Amino acid sequence: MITLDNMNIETSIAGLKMENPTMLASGILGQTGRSLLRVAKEGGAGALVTKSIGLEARTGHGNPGILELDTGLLNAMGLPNPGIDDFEEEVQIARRSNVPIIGSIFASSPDDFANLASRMAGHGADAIELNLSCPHAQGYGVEMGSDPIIVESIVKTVVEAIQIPVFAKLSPMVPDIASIALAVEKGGGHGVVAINTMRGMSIEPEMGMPVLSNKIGGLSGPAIKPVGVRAVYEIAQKVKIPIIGVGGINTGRDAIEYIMAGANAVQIGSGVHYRGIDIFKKVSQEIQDFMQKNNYSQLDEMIGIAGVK
Amino acid sequence: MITLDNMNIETSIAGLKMENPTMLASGILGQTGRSLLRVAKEGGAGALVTKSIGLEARTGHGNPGILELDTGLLNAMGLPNPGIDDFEEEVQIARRSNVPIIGSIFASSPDDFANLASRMAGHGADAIELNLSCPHAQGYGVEMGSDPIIVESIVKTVVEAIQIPVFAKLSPMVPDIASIALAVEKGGGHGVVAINTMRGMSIEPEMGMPVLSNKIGGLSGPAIKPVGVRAVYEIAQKVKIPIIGVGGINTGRDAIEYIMAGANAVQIGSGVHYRGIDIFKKVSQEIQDFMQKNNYSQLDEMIGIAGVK
Amino acid sequence: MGHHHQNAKMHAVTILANRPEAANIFTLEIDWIPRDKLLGGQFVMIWIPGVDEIPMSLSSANTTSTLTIQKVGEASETLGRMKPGDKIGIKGPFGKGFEPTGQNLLFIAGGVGIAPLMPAIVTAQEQGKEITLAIGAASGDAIAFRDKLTSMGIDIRIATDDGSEGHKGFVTTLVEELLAGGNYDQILTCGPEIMMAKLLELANLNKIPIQCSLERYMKCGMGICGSCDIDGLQVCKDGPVFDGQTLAGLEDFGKSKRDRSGKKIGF
Amino acid sequence: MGHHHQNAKMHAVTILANRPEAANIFTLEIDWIPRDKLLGGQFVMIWIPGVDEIPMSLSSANTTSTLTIQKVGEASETLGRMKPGDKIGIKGPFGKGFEPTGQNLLFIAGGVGIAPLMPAIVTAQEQGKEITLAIGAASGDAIAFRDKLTSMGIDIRIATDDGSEGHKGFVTTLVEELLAGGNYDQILTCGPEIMMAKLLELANLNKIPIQCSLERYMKCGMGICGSCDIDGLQVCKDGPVFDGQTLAGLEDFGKSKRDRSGKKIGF
Ligand SMILES: Cc1cc2nc3c(=O)[nH]c(=O)nc-3n(C[C@H](O)[C@H](O)[C@H](O)COP(=O)(O)OP(=O)(O)OC[C@H]3O[C@@H](n4cnc5c(N)ncnc54)[C@H](O)[C@@H]3O)c2cc1C
Ligand SMILES: Cc1cc2nc3c(=O)[nH]c(=O)nc-3n(C[C@H](O)[C@H](O)[C@H](O)COP(=O)(O)OP(=O)(O)OC[C@H]3O[C@@H](n4cnc5c(N)ncnc54)[C@H](O)[C@@H]3O)c2cc1C
Ligand SMILES: Cc1cc2nc3c(=O)[nH]c(=O)nc-3n(C[C@H](O)[C@H](O)[C@H](O)COP(=O)(O)O)c2cc1C
Ligand SMILES: Cc1cc2nc3c(=O)[nH]c(=O)nc-3n(C[C@H](O)[C@H](O)[C@H](O)COP(=O)(O)O)c2cc1C
Ligand code: FES
Ligand code: FES
Repeated sequence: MITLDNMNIETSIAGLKMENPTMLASGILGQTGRSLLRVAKEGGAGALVTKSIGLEARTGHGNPGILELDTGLLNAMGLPNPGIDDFEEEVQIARRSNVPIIGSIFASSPDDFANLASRMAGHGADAIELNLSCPHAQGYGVEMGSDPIIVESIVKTVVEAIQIPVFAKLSPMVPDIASIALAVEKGGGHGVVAINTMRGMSIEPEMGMPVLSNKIGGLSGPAIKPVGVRAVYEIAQKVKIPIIGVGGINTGRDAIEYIMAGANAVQIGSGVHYRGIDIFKKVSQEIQDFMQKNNYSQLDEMIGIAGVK
Repeated sequence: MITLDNMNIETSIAGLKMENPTMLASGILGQTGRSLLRVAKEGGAGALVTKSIGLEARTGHGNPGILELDTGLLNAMGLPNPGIDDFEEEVQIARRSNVPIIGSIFASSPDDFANLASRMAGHGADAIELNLSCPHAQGYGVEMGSDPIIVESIVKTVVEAIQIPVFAKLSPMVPDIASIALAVEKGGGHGVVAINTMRGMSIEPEMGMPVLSNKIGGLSGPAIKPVGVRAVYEIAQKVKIPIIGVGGINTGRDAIEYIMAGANAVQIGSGVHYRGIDIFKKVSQEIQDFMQKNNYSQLDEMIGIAGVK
Repeated sequence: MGHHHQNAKMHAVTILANRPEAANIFTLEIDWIPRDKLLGGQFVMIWIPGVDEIPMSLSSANTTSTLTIQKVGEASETLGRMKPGDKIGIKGPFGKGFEPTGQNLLFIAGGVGIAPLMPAIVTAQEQGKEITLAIGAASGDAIAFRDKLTSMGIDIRIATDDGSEGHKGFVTTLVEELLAGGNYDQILTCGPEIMMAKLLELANLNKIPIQCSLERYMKCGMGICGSCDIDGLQVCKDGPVFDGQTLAGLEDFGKSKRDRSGKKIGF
Repeated sequence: MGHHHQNAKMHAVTILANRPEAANIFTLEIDWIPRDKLLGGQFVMIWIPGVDEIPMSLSSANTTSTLTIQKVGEASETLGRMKPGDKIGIKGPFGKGFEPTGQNLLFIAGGVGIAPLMPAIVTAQEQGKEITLAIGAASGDAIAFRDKLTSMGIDIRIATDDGSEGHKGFVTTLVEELLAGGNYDQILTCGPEIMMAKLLELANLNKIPIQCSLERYMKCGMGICGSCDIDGLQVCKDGPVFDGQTLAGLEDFGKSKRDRSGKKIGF
């Protein structure tokens, strides 16, 4: 935990209190308890989302699993994870950070989601993030997350199974993301996370083949920011539950775009590559600097204002 | 028409012969016959796609209608166009270029599409591009273009109404673009164009509001290249009709990524901003340079090779 | 990319001052300067949040920049009400500006067309050139930059529609007199296109090179939307300043333009 | 962005030569050099199209670069069959390298662990430092860079598992002798983690600063996937070279690592 003076940038999502609105996004340094702890202590994140965890251990796709492009990162890690059983120790260590721990999970049926969620809650997570949007793991991602009926049923089943807040993370690869967010709200979900990566590919001309071993990966980083901001804006017009904005956030201004579009908090993933592990501190400071210069004293004053003007 | 020596980069799409694989994308300098002519003569484009034309004149959305972002352009022009009647003169002038003229059209029903298509054919267009994917004009875009049944019926109606080839331009904002391409093929379409822009937004923090007057616009340029390459790759695995790749092409290498993914030709839009009107010549030259260095002598040898390896 | 393009990113800038310039014309001073040295005629797109975005020439650029604006409609009137501290968006600068060549220069301004000429006049004077300026305006009180021009010692000839000052009638008549008497190396002009079309004729008749700054309806300002098309050239990118030779080859110059839908309409 | 990050873009590079280096070890020369001066220990991710992508130290970087590789599995064996003109992909360089300090340096290599030590040895010699190198290998013919090291006049001490050359047994025994006799300012080592854990003990006992280059399973090489985690540090970014002080505080060092799923497993 870090203390930031001057402006008040505290926020809260479904009862989770955050000292600043920046969270670690799922899949970045979120596989071990100690790296999560470090992102909070040394990095300054206001909350931590774990790597997406499944029922069994998975090694993920082979290498190359990620590369940097001119406008972002492209990855197809393939949801590697040690399985929910082995993850208890990691959650326990992460809890020492004293910031909210959000356990991300993936599964291929509502019951598996519910099962994972209750075990994640049992491990000590403060909230659950449902990954309904992995763009490159067959059977676990966009197929489910683009159908409002399936989304509502997954959310409902999980919400009924546990006592902690449930967030659903959505894919932008749909014609109307707000209608999926509405399904989350109808299912009793406590928040929406938007957006996950976009399906993309990079071909190396000299080799005449795709670089990623999985061929197709998920595009993150600066390239997807305008899509994420738009998604949050559209969702904010349609639902009342809190929104967590994610996609291409590198600076305080990027975070503010999301906040003004309607996000109560933001997540940062690829930015850890671009600006280092302390990007959470840097972005928090830049948000405060902006607020000071533009006469805002509370983060709340900025949330969603681009949607009402 | 320009002549390029060394490597053979001729290509053809549904019988349209092109001296090089670069086409002007719809909506860029495609509103007047003389600017189209100039893009061919001075710019070196191998084919020209007109601005999307509708039944009636439209002024489009108000300003700001476009801005540059760090990773691409964001526009919401709102399909301004003089209407199909006034467009005959422009097509006639564009024909003087001696490169194929592809008339882009938009409408909100299969019959209107067919009506527009036959008039565009009557004006002298060599082929028709159906814009099924405008991300920011209510009623004319993604709503239709994301439903395979509607897509098939539009394509079929148009194909039956005219004698010239029909291409359908698709949106990437769908969970499975290849299934939409399949609908185009089933409807008898002669080619698929992928991709149109992605719905995005840019908020100016100092103003606390979206910049575009329409708030939401279409993201183009470098940001969307990985998404476009992936879309072409997925479509190439699923359909046999030719594919025209578009999205973020600035260099010969960008074009080659699309070609290796399965594109028979490419379109360039935003690149006109980044590299000038002669980007078509530059990209053609860069493709030739690459072919020479990597021992390709025909463009055909590269088409789709990333999908078979 | 290796190619130097005029970028079209939006920047929020603060208004430092709003000064009356002449009847119905005001000058906004803004906390922003272009990256490279400004040529008169180069312009920016000004976003007035919630209202519109319009093209506007830079009438000066030193440590701050100025826009000199005539009130004609909603956007320009809203700008006229702006106060120091207010914010507008700016994209640019865009386009090709005036390039004064030769020693003896004749500048001709129609109304607020003086704005894009100002940077060129100031530069030309710094370079020790001889400057004559003919201004056509509705009336004497509508002449912008009068104090500045006077203090610079510029030779100003005036024509007004109402005869309240100088020659009563068209500035082109005044120019015919000047051309008969003087020996000019170049004409540089901005004003109504009908006026400039007449000036092109006069320049050709007198074999004097001419540069004209044109206006067309602009949506992108960056040369891609085609809205400002004139015979396949984009006024925003290939212009707004064109030389006489180019203009002489254009069918549309002085005759027709495009409306917001791209339809051709007469002047 | 203002922040200098090690970029992770993929570049296709051509193999210039493939030379045998020692038993089962070969050196690839590639047509590529890192942007900044190389520190031994810094590494690249090598993409073998259709096979795998693996981390590999740069064993030199001047006008070309070299990789010195032991054949252990599919990727390294495929690389071993590569010929001049073949292409591989490269990302990097990544990570923090060795920083030799003091005058009298003891380098300790376990097997192919000599590769990342080479650039540090070359630099240290250029700076006129005293260098002792202890190498542990399976047998005498498995010692890489022997000719180069001999021609440099480096004092080499050898331990082999099979006793075919030098001391028969662990290199650590050899090191104990060296430490008893010599007066070293710093130890720099790369080899099996068990060996390095033992060396850390010896260094602490003798109050000599030590730097060790670690290995973990790497997926991204750029510090974001967490696959190479050791106690919350990322070997690819915070390492692979760590100093003794850091290592002394780590629970996992010499004891456990993570498999490809992130599960903790013992050494
Ligand atoms: C390159 C260029 C430089 C200019 N420089 C100046 C200047 O220095 N000072 C000045 O007072 N005026 C200048 N103008 C004209 C100025 O852009 C218009 O007066 C302004 O747009 C009017 O907007 P409005 O909302 O006040 O009026 P409206 O009621 O919207 O329109 C009044 C007139 O302005 C024109 N106009 C409106 N929007 C645009 C647009 N986007 N592009 C082009 N014309 C438009 C209309 O076509 C109409 O003829 C310039 C125009 C161009 C093209
Ligand atoms: C920072 C670093 C620098 C290295 N430098 C060198 C060097 O200079 N010379 C050299 O010969 N070897 C080096 N290695 C080890 C080298 O990466 C492995 O030998 C290689 O990956 C084996 O791949 P393979 O397909 O041939 O064998 P496999 O059969 O795939 O595996 C054999 C062993 O290599 C390990 N390995 C495989 N893939 C990876 C991976 N992605 N990351 C880490 N370990 C992996 C496996 O865990 C296993 O223990 C280095 C490793 C690291 C982490
Ligand atoms: C290497 C990597 C791994 C990721 N793994 C996951 C994951 O396991 N679960 C998940 O929901 N999102 C995952 N994501 C997506 C991110 O959480 C985030 O939604 C996306 O990267 C956009 O944010 P960014 O632009 O800040 O990176 C991953 C992203 C990256 C780059
Ligand atoms: C200013 C602008 C206007 C556009 N207008 C149209 C249009 O009228 N019809 C259409 O099908 N696509 C239109 N597009 C989309 C482009 O044709 C193209 O699909 C997209 O920009 C991606 O290509 P790019 O990255 O090369 O620009 C427009 C794009 C831009 C930037
Ligand atoms: S205003 Fe768009 S091309 Fe000139
Ligand atoms: S290999 Fe991904 S963090 Fe080190």
